Formats: sequence, structure tokens, C-alpha cells
Amino acid sequence: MKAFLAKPTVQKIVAALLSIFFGLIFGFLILLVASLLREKASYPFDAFYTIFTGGLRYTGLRGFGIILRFISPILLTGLSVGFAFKTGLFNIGASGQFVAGGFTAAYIAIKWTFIPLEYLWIVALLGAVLVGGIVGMISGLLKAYRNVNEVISSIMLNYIAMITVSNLISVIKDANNPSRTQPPLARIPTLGLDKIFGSNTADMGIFIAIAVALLIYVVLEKTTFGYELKACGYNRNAARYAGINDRLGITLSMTIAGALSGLGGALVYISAITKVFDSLLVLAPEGFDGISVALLGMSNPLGIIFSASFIAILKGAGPSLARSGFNDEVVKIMTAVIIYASAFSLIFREKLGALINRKGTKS
Amino acid sequence: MNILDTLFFLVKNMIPYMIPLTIVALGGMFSERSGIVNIALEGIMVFGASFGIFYIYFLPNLFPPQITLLIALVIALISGMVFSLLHAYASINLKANQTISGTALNLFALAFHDFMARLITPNAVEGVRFENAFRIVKVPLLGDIPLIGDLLFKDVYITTYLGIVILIVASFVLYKTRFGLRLRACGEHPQAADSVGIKVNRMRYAGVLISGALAGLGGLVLVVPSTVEYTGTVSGYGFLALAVLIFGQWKPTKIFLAAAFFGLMQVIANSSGLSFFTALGINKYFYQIVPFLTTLIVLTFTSSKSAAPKAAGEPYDPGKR
Amino acid sequence: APKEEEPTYELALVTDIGTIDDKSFNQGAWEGVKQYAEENDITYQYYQPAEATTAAYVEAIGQAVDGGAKVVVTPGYMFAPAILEAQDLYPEVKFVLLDADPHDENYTEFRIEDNVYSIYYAEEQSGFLAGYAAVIDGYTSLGFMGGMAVPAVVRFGHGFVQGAEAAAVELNVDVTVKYEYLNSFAPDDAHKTKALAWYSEGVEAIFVAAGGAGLSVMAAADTLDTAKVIGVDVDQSNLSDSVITSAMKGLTTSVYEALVDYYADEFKGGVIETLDVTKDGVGLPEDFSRFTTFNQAKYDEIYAKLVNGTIVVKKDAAKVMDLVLTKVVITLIGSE
Amino acid sequence: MIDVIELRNITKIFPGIIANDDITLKVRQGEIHALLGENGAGKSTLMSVLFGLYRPEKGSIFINGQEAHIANPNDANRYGIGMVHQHFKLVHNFTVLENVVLGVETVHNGVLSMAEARKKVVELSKRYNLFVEPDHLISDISVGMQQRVEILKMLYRENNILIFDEPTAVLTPQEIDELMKIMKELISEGKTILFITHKLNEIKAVADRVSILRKGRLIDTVDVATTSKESLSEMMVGRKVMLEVEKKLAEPKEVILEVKNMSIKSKHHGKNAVHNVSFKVRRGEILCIAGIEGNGQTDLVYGLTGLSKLSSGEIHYKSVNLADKSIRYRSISGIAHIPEDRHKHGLVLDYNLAENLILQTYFTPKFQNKGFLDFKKIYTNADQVIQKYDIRSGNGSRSITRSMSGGNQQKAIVGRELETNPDLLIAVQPTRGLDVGAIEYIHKTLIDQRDQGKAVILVSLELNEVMSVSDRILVMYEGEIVGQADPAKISQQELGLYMSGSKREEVIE
Ligand SMILES: Nc1ncnc2c1ncn2[C@@H]1O[C@H](COP(=O)(O)OP(=O)(O)OP(=O)(O)O)[C@@H](O)[C@H]1O
Ligand SMILES: Nc1ncnc2c1ncn2[C@@H]1O[C@H](COP(=O)(O)OP(=O)(O)OP(=O)(O)O)[C@@H](O)[C@H]1O
Ligand SMILES: [Mg+2]
Ligand SMILES: [Mg+2]
Repeated sequence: MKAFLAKPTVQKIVAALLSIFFGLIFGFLILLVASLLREKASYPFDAFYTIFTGGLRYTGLRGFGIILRFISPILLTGLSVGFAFKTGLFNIGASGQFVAGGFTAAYIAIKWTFIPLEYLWIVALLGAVLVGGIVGMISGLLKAYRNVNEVISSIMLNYIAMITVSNLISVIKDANNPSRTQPPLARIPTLGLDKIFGSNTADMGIFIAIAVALLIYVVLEKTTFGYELKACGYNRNAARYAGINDRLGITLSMTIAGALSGLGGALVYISAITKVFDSLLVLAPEGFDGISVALLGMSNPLGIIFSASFIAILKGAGPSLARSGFNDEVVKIMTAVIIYASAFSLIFREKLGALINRKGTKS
Repeated sequence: MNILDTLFFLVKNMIPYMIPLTIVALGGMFSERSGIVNIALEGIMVFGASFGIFYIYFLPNLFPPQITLLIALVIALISGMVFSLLHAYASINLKANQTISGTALNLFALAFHDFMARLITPNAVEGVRFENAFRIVKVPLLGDIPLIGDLLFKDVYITTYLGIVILIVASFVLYKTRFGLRLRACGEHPQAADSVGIKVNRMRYAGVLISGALAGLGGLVLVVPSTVEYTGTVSGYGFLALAVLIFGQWKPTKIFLAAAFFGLMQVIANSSGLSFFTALGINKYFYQIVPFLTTLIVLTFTSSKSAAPKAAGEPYDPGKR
Repeated sequence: APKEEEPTYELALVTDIGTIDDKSFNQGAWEGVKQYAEENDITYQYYQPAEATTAAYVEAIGQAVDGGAKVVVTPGYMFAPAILEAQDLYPEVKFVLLDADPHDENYTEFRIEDNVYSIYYAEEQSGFLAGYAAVIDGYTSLGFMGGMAVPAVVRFGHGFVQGAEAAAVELNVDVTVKYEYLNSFAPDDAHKTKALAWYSEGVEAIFVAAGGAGLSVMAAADTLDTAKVIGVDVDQSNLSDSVITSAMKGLTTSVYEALVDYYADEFKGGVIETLDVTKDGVGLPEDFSRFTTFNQAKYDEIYAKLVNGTIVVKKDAAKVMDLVLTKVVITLIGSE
Repeated sequence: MIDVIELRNITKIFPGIIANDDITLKVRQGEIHALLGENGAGKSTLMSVLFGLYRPEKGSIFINGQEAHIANPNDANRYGIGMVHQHFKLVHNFTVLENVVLGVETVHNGVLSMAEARKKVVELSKRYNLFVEPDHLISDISVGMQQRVEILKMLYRENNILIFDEPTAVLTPQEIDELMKIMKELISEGKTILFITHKLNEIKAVADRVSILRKGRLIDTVDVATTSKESLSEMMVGRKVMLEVEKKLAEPKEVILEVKNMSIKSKHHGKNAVHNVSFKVRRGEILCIAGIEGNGQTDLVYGLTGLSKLSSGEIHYKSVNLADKSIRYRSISGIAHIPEDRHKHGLVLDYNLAENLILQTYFTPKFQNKGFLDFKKIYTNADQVIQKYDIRSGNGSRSITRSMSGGNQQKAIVGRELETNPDLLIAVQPTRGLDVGAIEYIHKTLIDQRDQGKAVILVSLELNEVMSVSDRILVMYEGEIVGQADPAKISQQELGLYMSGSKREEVIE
């Protein structure tokens, strides 16, 4: 038991669970406060139960399908941000990479009819990876060769991508509605998930996302390539000294981060569920969710699978909260508190470590 | 409109963008100069603006409009400061990754506004309507000065002057006072500061709290002139302020110039309807991306030396050398 | 205070993007639901879908039904595919679909069942009236700001231009219209700047059909002595002194009426209806005090012409630039 | 005589290590008291306790016979204690003046008034011959200057107990001489000095008494005058140490590296940092590049290793021109590099030791297979290197490198580079900050390399090292080679003349 608890991984997981616990408690207090102050919001216990089950108490299997569908994009943007973190970069540009990739996928899935329909979705995914990667690469190149802080360049690129996509809608616009794109012709296969969950929500995207997470894990932790990228992130000069092309490393890190977000976009915009682009100038929230997901998952791809699922569950609970007279900001507050509480994990791990050691010396 | 009028229009209208950006970026500057990266500026702006607006919402007519606005500004400032304590505690006492609490605060503020607004508005909605009686049509006497009067003393909000005062005070504090010297030392080399008896953590608290105060204030400064209903968003201005801070190389004057540059570009982006610009026949799209693209381009040629505070972003560890 | 057993809500609204205070169709519809429910002491609630996808809409509708809804109001064209599904899923529930009729995403299948009542509004007539009134009142330099080029907003804009044309021909004056889509329904400094730019170039009145973004245009108008705004959807004169009139559509009333019908067992199931001037579905507010020459009499006169078909407002032009105009010159900023 | 400082039974524990173990130490008023000990013996820790940076678990401090409670540097300052830290505590983008006054600023109504401070600083620097320009930025001045700033900081605070933690590790011989003079002068004014160094010569030169620490314990305090260097080093390491470098005469073989007219642009000023330099290195010799810091040695090495681009010239190595070859190419073809700045270039501090030990070789078949790292081999390799080079750290191969002592970090780098079995080893300041035991080891290794027919380029600021290890000396001054010498024939004084630019000759090979 002691040895088990002494493992850093175990301590990290315990710390994460504790953060979630604090977040839930705080959320519950918020529910109570609201129920005392607002006539309509009278069912705090129900609401809490709803959140806890991700709304599945009401939505059942179909809701589960929706949650699965929520996981894939933020799992990928989370990986994107986490991957960059691991290589010493802060990719706040997941949002722009996400829409750029998503739009590319939609474009290909609508326009490239010269490709057989059964392969079109694959080409669309690849296109999204490519274009997302290019957007990320711009930040990477600017950082590597012109020393431009990647935070600011990716903030700018977020807006540029958003505006560009908004303006490009006319290229694949819906004949009946000039502000939207058409629905894509090709979609990611559902693999029968639509039958299982009784609605067109979950598709193969979830498997793609998880597979990519595993791949990123292997690349980062087990390969020479990951070793190089992390070296560039931790100490650019030492990487150079070791004969690693640091500029290439930084550029590639951001490119991969961008590609991941781009793929995330594709998983939404050519998914079984129909999400179309409209011309509204709003930054894609999935990109910012990615930051939360990465932080909660401690930038570890396996942790990110978990944190993306968790945040998707909370998100899934949102609409059902109306049943108890609440709105989804309660869930957002909880998410915020959980992330904040995860800041305590360092201290917590130290305390836990000390506790274990003390027990160790006694016996 | 002739070129001069167009120019006047551009300059006059960049003020509402540049003043809040300057204030908030200066806040970020104090935090980063003390060694704490504050990506929570966006959230703190929202939070500060919320409480400022709540005050105006509940007590719009207790005092004359300008006094009411001043009180609201003070409330925004204090609430921003209090809120930023959370960031300070996590980053300083808990030595947490500074992105974590920053992100958490950003999320929290947005949701918390909605939550509070629902509690206080009769229809339980997110938007809080307020009486906007704060515009100064013309400052007596000063408003009659040609050009300058039109530019700075007509159709203004006191927040404009506030922003300029804050800029001057901030430069002075940073460079001319003991506090400023010590604060900068903590952001560059906290071990050095510690070794000469400066309480690093205390200075960092001060830095974060100032950033909270200014961001909270900046939130309200941004919101008041642009609408009569506040829905709990500052549309990414906190992040833009972060960009302005970096663009401005963490120095007050350059921050001001960066904010002015960005403000000007924003106005141009939204002035594509002026005949001067329509005559150019350039697609609206290019106007829209102008602020972001030009910033990127300028950065490409000005970033070779980064003046980022050396220790910003790293928790202070006295044992580290 | 906390209560025990789970609540049910008999009347439900599922919101489109944005929420019930969007100064636009969500809000208009919600006020109808609320008014009827409160007058008749019926439980009501609104549900926000988790995202703007058909599946999420269907899911939210499911929540509403599961939560006891007998009537579900869904404002916005985005609901068309969702209602196509939901009308079969929940045959015993009634749906009021605004701005759309049930069809699939690709516009291949159109089908309305007995439990759905679809309402369209003749926004082009409403916009026409506003444009007409403004030009008659002496404004010759106008602006139109739409939130986004969605069908309802496009109809408002096209109607506005045609109304201006009609009045310009009548008075034999030349009129200019700046015409732009903001791609936003939220207040923003950017919109304020944009409006200021227009006003500073002589635009006298801007018709803003963009939900909350209108607030920023009003904020711009408030800083100038003579700048005017024309509101949208509901009478917005209370939002700013600069609002001379509003191009209304009877969202609230029509939802209210639909509920009245439902409880009177006269639900207009299977009906797709366009509420226009003949049905009092669109129009300007009765208060003309902020006009100088335009007045009730003028209004009644032009209104009658619309009712009896002397004037037909086109609503199917693909683009505003395709409209045939003689006295109005449009400057389109960006694209449509 | 009075004991101005008495440390009683000081025990300081860090996680997993007792850095100071029940140390009792007395320092007399007006003496230079040296502290000697291996890397990691606990010297810096003990001084940090005295200076208030660390709180000891046990023990007490007496100043002038009174118990003193020193919880932070402010308290220490109140007792007149000042410290020059091993790693300077200077803010790089502040001016000299700002650094000196930081923490004890004069203010009028909260506003800095620098005029008085400036006057005092100028006065002090005159009085102690510490020539510094108060308005220069720290980042623009040499390391020697920076140290003077540190000394000025103490003098400005009117401290009279001065702690110098390895002050000479980063200085040139001239600077060391000057520092020694300054220290003596300070003593003559009645100040007391605690002096940490690894260099026995220096102790011999200035110290009155010396305390020896080993593994956290105080071994003894002895008079310098009556104790030999040999016995000092024996006390410190616990065994006999060879202080003189023993080596056979070199047998230079074929030329392995020939540099022709190499020039490199400076990053700081418009001129060339390295200007038209030509030289040859043969197998079986240790060529030393001597010179005062900042005369282009660093850039020369960057040019050889590929960290900097040449602006002109050629580097022929085993008959290939390296000028446009990548760093990786050079390292694969047998050039190893022990870098000057171990934190900047030598190590990825957040990688563990094992990962750092493959920094140059991770891509070779030895450690990877089809792009996948072979961790089993990586850790076996680490264990071998750790054993062979006696690298000490808390968690063996899994220690995060950041937590290791500088000396052990250095050994790790040396070990890593030698394990690549290079044909040409470029070692820059390989013994900086190391204790005598470790220095002995590294010198021996360099000579071994030579004797195996490898070529070694040694860049060192330390004249002793230059004279005793090298077979041939090139002196650099302002980016040019100004002299060549045979260490057996040239005196330190003459070498100094070349280094300071007072003498130069054309070097033709
Ligand atoms: N901040 C710290 N955290 C943990 N352990 C430490 C810390 N500082 C020192 N130590 C431990 O205390 C021991 C003594 O370190 P100290 O710095 O006093 O050595 P030193 O004698 O100054 O060595 P050197 O000659 O290398 O400077 C080290 O071996 C190290 O393991
Ligand atoms: N963050 C840390 N955690 C644990 N131990 C540390 C840490 N930092 C330093 N130490 C310990 O402090 C001791 C002294 O480290 P320092 O960095 O002073 O070495 P150094 O003086 O550069 O080395 P040397 O004097 O051997 O050249 C080392 O033994 C090291 O183990
Ligand atoms: Mg030491
Ligand atoms: Mg040391």
C-alpha cells in the first residue's frame, strides 16, 4: 500500500480526484445558495445529482452518445495544448487551429467530389490535420526564427482564422442560407454507434481521438523524436548543443500541436452530428476548453483522455439542469473550481509524500 | 469626408480601444514584472466590470452620474483586486503552475457573472441593463480648444483621463520608486532580491494585486462606453491586453504605444465603411484582419530581443540558484 | 427554498444560439410563453441546448418533453431539421416552430405533421415600412446593419431598401444606403465604431437588425446629436432616445396566440403560416412622436397599400444588389 | 582573541541528506578564515545558514559572544554580515548602482534618490580600488566586474563580516590577484572574512586559518602557515591527492584539425569576435587556448563546434571542411565538447541523469531501435557512467539533474563526452568550481585521452591548469592569436604579458 501510494502517478491521480471532489462540493454550495435566493431554482439536490451523472439520469443512452461526441474535439485540443506544454510552449491558439482544420474538412467533404465518397472523410481529416498544422507552424516558425512569443502570435492567429473562416463561408454556403455552410457530404463512419445510442451523435471520432492520444503518449515518452522535442522545450540551447535542430524542433512542436487541434475541428465538422459553420465572429470555445483539459490532465496524454471525458460529462449535464431550475453556469463554475483546486496538487503531493515517509520511519 | 477628417475620426475613435487596453496591460505589467504571469486578465476584467455594473444597476441615481461612475470604478478596482488574490495565492503560496489558476479564474469569472446576474435581474437573465449617463458632452473651456478640444474634451468619458493618469503613475512607480525597483528585481532575479532582504512573496502579491486592480478597473472602462447592457463578456480584450503587454516589451511607454497601435488598427478595421476606405476598393476581409495581421508582422520585425522578465512564470524557490 | 419532488413544466422553450435576453427571436418568443403562462398560472421553463447542432437541439427538446412539456416553442430556422425529427419522436407534444418549417439539413425532405405549427413573418414588409417612414420623414442617408445574413435578417434588409425606394420615388429625392452584415448579435465596441464611422459620413439613421449588437449602435447614436436608429423585432424606443421607430415582427403575440389556440383546442397543427400585414404580424409601433413629418395617417395609408397588394415587397431576391432601384444607391460593405 | 562568529552545533538537513552535521566553528575577529571541502561538503549551506537564507534544524549562532537570531538576510545585515554568493545575486538588467542599493535604498517620500547613493558608491570604489562604472548594466560588464559589484554591495552596507563563497572560480589570474589584495586591505581595516575556495594556493596566499569540511562534518580547523597543501587536501578528501599533474612528454602525430583564417562576427559589437585565426591541432597533444575571459575563446569554440556560424575561413578536420557542417555532423565524426556553461548548454536540467547522459547519442543504435528509445539500455548505460566517473546524486540515474551539485553535474558532462570516445575533445573550463579530487580526476582523463592518440583542445582561464596540463599554448587577445608558447619554457609572467596584449608575435605554422 505504501509503495503504491508513493508512486508519483498514483499521487497525481489521487490529487486530481481530490480536486474534483472540491469542485463538486463548491458547486453544491453554489446550488444551495441559488436555491435559497431564487424562486425557480428550488431543486439543488436534483441538480447536483444531474451534474454528477452528466445528465444521464435523464438522457440515458442517447445522452451518453452526446457525451462521447463532446469528448473527441476537446480531447484533441487538450492534447494540442498539452503537447505544446510538454515541449515548453503555450499553445493558446488551439481555437484558431481548430476552426481552420474544421473548415478545411468541411470544405473537402463538400467540394472534393472527385474523390470516392467512402474515402472522402479520410481525405478531409488529413486536410484538417494539414491546415491546422500550418496554422500552428506559423506560430512555431515565428518563435523559432523571429523570437516572436508564441502566446501573442497564436492569439492573433485565433482571430485571423476566425475572420478568415467567417469570410470563406460563401465558398461552401448553403443555398438557402448565405450565412451557413452546407452540411458535408462525407461523414466520419458511425460504426453502428448511432444504433447503440439511438441518435446520430457518437461516431468513430472518439476512437480516432483516443488512438491519437495513445500515439502522442508513445511519441513523447518513448521515441527519440519526443526526446528531441522535449529537449528543445526544456532547454533550447542544450538541444542545439546536442546537435538537435532547435528551430526545427520548436516549429515541429507547434505544427503538431496545430495539427491535433485541426483534427479536433474535423471531428466536429464532418462528424455524424451535423455542425455547420456560420459567419458569426466568435472564437471557437473548444480551443479554450483544450487549455482546461490539458491542465487538468497534467499535460499527460493519458491524463488528458480522462480529463476530456470528465469535462464532457459536465458539459453534457448542462441542458438537463433546467429540469431542476438551474442553468449551465453552475457547471462552468464547478469546472473552474476543479481546475483551481488542481493548483493545490503540488502541495497535496508533498504532504502525501511526507505522510508516507513519516509512516515509513515509524514502522 | 476628406483625409484630415478621416484621420481625425481614426484618432478620436481609437481612444475607447486603447485606454482599456493600456490600463489592463499595465496591470499585467506589474504582475509579470514581479514574476507572476497573469493570463487571468480577461477573467478579472469580467469580474471587475460585473461588480461595477451591479453597483450602477442597483444605485444609478444615488449620486450625480460622474460620481456614480467613479464609485463604480472603485468597486471594479477593488473587486478585481480581491479576485486576483486567488491567483496570487495559487501562484505564490502554492507555487502552482501559473497557467492553472489563470485559466481557472477566466472560466470562473464568466460563469460567475451569469450566476450573479440571474440572481439580481428580474427575469433571471445574464444581461444587466444599466443607465448610461456617463458621457461628458463637452468639458467646459477645454472643449473649446481647436482640434485638441474635439479630440480629448468632447464626447468623452472620465475613464479616458483616468487611463492617462494611470499610465503616468505606473511609469513613475515602476522606475522612480523604491517599490518599483524592488518589484522589478523580484521579476528578474528573485534570489537576488531575497538575498538583500526583500520579501519576494510580498512583492509578488503586490504585483498581482495591482494587476487585479487595474484589470478590474479596465473591464469597466471597456464596458461602459460601448453598451447599455452588460452580458458578462469583455470579448477577448484581456487576451489582447496580454498581447499588448508582450508587444510593449513590458515597459509602460511602449505598452501605451502598442495599445495605441492596436487601437488604431481596430478602428481602421471597423471603418471600412468610410468613403476614404471604400474608395480604395479593398475587400472588407482585409480590414477585418488588419489589427491581427499587422501586429504579427510588426512583431516579426521587432521581437529579436525579448525583454520578458527573466523569472516571470516560475514559482520562487529560495533554494534554487 | 429547496423542495422535494421533481418539478414539471408544461410550457417549454428551447433556445437557439444565444439566450432568452438576446433582444431577438429567443427573447420575443420567450416573452410570449411567459406572458401566457403567468396569466394562466401554468408552469414554464426554457432549455438551452449544449451546442448548435441538430442532435443537441433534439436532445434539449427531449429534455423539455421529458420534463412534462405539452407545448414546445422553438425559435429560429436552425430548428427546422430538429423539429422534423421531433415531430415523429413526440407525436403527443405540440411544437411551435418560428422562422422555419420542418425540413432536413439538405432541404430535400419537407414534411410537417399535425403537431407542428410553423410561423414565418413577413420581415420584408416590416423593413419596408421602416425604410419608407424614414425617407418620408426626410432622412435620405440611411444605413442597414444586419446581424448575419440569415433569411429573416436578409428579408428585413431587402424590405428596408425597397421601402426607402418607394418613398424616394414618391418624394423624388435621392437616397443612399450603406448596407452591411456585422456577423455578430452581441454588443461590441467594434459595432459602435462602425456606426460612428457611418454617422460621421452623413448617415442619418441606421436600421440595425442584429439583436444585442443594436445596443452598441444606439450607444454610438447617443453620442451624436442628430444620429438616429431604427430598432428591430420589438418596439425598442425605450432603449435609447435615438430610436425613431422599430421594424417589429409579432413574435411575442404570435407565440401567445398559438398558446391560446392550444388551450382552446384549436392548435393550428400542420399549418405553415406567414404572418404579414394582413394578419397584423408585422408593423411599426403606434408611437410616431419621434418623427417630424411621418405620422399615423401616412402609416395607415402605406400599410393599407401593403394589405391590399398595391405594393408587393420582394422577398426572394438572392442579393440586395439584385433589387432594381431607381432612387436608392446602395453601398454594400463586405458581401452578402 | 575574540571570536567574532561562533557557530554552535549547526545541523541542517535537506530531504535525504544531512548537509551540515553538528558543526561548531569559530571565527576570530580580523582573520581570513578559509573553508575547504569537496563539492557538496556543506560549505555553501553553512554560510547560507549564517547569512539567514536557511534555518538550521539545530544549533545556534553567536556574534561577538551574543546569541544572534538570524532568520533572513536582513537580520544578517543587521549583524554586519554580508555575503558574496557563489552564483552572483545580481539583477542583470539593473545598473551597477541599482544593484548596490537594492534593499537599502535611500528614499525621499518613497521616491528613490540615487544621488547620495551614487556619491557613496563612487567613494567606496575609489577607496578600495574597485573600479566600476555605476551606470553600466550588469549584463554589459565582465564577470570580474560583477564580483566587484558584489563586494561593493557589502561595503555599501558597511558589513564587517564578509563571506566569499568561491569568489575566484570565475576570475582570471589577474583578477584573482586583485581580489586577494582587496581582501587583505579589508582585513587591515578590521573586517573579518570567511573565504570558501577549492584552490589551495589561494588559501596559502591569504588565509590565516582554514576549516575543513567533509560530508557535512567539520574535520578540523588548522593554521594555514603550519599546514602543508598535501595534508590539507588529504584532510578534505580523506585520501592522498596528487596535486602536481603527472604526465609524459607529448608525442604529437598527424594533424587532425586545421583552422584556416577563421573569423566570427560578434553578437555584442560590430567587430569580429574571432578574427582571422589559423592553427593546427595534432593527435596526441593537448593544445591550450589561453587568454583573459572575453577575448574570443568562447566564440572560437562555438565556431569549432558549430554553435556559431563562421563569417569566413575553413575548418579542416580529418580532411573534411567543417565550416558548413551541422553540429550533429561534427559530433558524429568524433568531436566532443565539454561546454563552458553547463546549465546553458551542457544539460537539460529537467531531464534525469540517465536522459542527460545520452544527449549526444540518443539517436545511435545503442539507445534506440526504429525511433524508439531503449530505456533498459539507457539506464544500464547511466549506471555504468555513474560508477565510472563517480557521479554522486540522490536518486542515481533517475535524479533530476537540476537537483545535483554543480560538481557532479560537471562530472556527468565529462563522463558523457568521454564515453563517445572522441578523436578531438574540446574542453572549456572543465574544472571550474570543482574540488581538488575531481580536478585531479579530470586532468588525468585529459592526459589519458592524449596518450591514446586523441587530440585535446583545452580552453582555460586558469594559468595553473594551462601550465600544468597543456603541451602547447596559444594565447588569444581581442579575437586574435597573439602568441604561441611551450609551457615548459615560458613563465607565468610572460604568458600574462601575451594575455594582456602587451606582447604579441606572429604565429606561423
Ligand atoms: N536547497 C537544497 N535542497 C536540497 N539539498 C540541498 C540544498 N542545498 C544543498 N543541499 C544539499 O546539501 C549538500 C551540501 O551542499 P553545499 O551547497 O553546502 O555544498 P558545498 O560544500 O557548498 O559544495 P560546492 O563545493 O559544490 O559548492 C549538498 O550535497 C546537497 O545535496
Ligand atoms: N533545487 C535543488 N534541490 C535539491 N538540491 C539542490 C537544489 N539545488 C541545489 N541543490 C544542491 O545544492 C548543492 C550545491 O549546489 P550548487 O548549485 O551550489 O553547486 P555548485 O556550487 O554549482 O557546484 P560546485 O560547487 O560543485 O561546482 C548541490 O549538492 C545540490 O545537490
Ligand atoms: Mg558551495
Ligand atoms: Mg556549490
